[in-house]
Amino acid sequence: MKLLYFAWLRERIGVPEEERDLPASVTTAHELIDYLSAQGSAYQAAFADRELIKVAIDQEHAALTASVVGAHEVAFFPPVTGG
Amino acid sequence: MKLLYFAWLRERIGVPEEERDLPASVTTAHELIDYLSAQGSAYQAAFADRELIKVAIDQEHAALTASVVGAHEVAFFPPVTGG
Amino acid sequence: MVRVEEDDFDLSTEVKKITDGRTDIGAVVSFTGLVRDFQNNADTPKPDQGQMTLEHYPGMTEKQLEQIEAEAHKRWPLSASLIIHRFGTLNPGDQIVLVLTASPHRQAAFEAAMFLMDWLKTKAPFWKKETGPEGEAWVAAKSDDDAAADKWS
Amino acid sequence: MVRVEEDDFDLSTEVKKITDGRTDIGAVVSFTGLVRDFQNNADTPKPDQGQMTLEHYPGMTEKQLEQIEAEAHKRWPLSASLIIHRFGTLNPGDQIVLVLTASPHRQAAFEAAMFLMDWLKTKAPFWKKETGPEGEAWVAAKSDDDAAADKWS
Repeated sequence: MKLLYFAWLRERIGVPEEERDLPASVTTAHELIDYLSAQGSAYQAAFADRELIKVAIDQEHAALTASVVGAHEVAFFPPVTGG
Repeated sequence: MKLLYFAWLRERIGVPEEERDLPASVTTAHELIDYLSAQGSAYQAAFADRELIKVAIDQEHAALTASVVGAHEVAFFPPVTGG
Repeated sequence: MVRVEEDDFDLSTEVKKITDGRTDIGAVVSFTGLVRDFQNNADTPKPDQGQMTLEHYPGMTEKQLEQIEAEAHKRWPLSASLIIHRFGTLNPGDQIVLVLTASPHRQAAFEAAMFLMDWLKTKAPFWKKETGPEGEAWVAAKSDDDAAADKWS
Repeated sequence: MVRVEEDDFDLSTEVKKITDGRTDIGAVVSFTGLVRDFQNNADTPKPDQGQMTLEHYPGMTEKQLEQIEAEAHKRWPLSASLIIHRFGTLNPGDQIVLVLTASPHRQAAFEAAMFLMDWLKTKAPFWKKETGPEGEAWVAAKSDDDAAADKWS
């Protein structure tokens, strides 16, 4: 699965994107965050405040409870501030 | 008193403006219309449908019941259609 | 600022005049009114027809527009504003009116521009006459313009 | 039409592209968002500071903006529309975003432009970072933007 990070999530994690093979136990965005948070202190810091984390699954906004099973691309980012 | 006419009122009356000395009995815009309507068929035709007549007294919108006593300039016109 | 003139205007030029050298403006809203071809439902469009002539009340027009603009500045925190209204003879597609509002925030700029247009439609002394194949006709006022203006009072 | 680009845009040019050769458009509304100097309340303004960098999510951005635009065309009778959003490094006073809506009637053009901006603010994946005298900081989202977007749903 392709994972993307934007804004301060990208800065804290240190990479804009990465490819990861996920364990079958990871089915929702929440579980994906749990899994990534266990991948080191950078991830832990990035995902510490889950209230500030938004997710897009295959380039569509989604809830953290949404399924990521079969997704090609999952992106994490803070609330958007364009316009 | 300076009287001005716009749009189809101007066309029906045949002049864009005129200067008139009014009898003392004319105190409101309504009375001014009554007075002018008696000044010939052109005026009568112009003022026939009073629902379509708007008035400005000294360049401010006013009701037909408003006083014209002491006014320098009274204008009659149909509802505005700019913009 | 209020301008009543025969000449056409350029949107970018007018916006730049308002925003140049300022860094406190976050939002600029413009409304441009264009002459629609009132015959465009006809089976055979007549390209030589469809002109519009705008008559106005010099003196009162400027006064009314300035009052309308002052009222908008009272109601919303505007950094700047501009109203241009043309008169004379115009063709389909021509620009008739421009309303520009600038504010730190978008909501104020949007609302003030809507307010200016709604008030202008019912208070600015302009009258439109259309020239069509059957001759000339004065445009009738629309009751929904009155309703639009009333909602601000 | 949707464009996501680093380059600046010219308002008149974009409006002309939409209106040229058409005589069915009566109203064009534009919203231009500008970079405000977020330090302009400071006692000593620092002219070398105040830059803003806009990061976005290429691919998703275009997709979201196209969805937002399609939704506006479903809700209002629009003749045309355009959304331009810039990314990269911008200075105070620079243009960030343009929303254009064209319609036979003004109410539709105004409402659609407001809708597009409200939705864009909460759905388009852009993030602003400000560079000030104390370093860099990501701009926090505003809850009133969420409220503005919610009122359309």
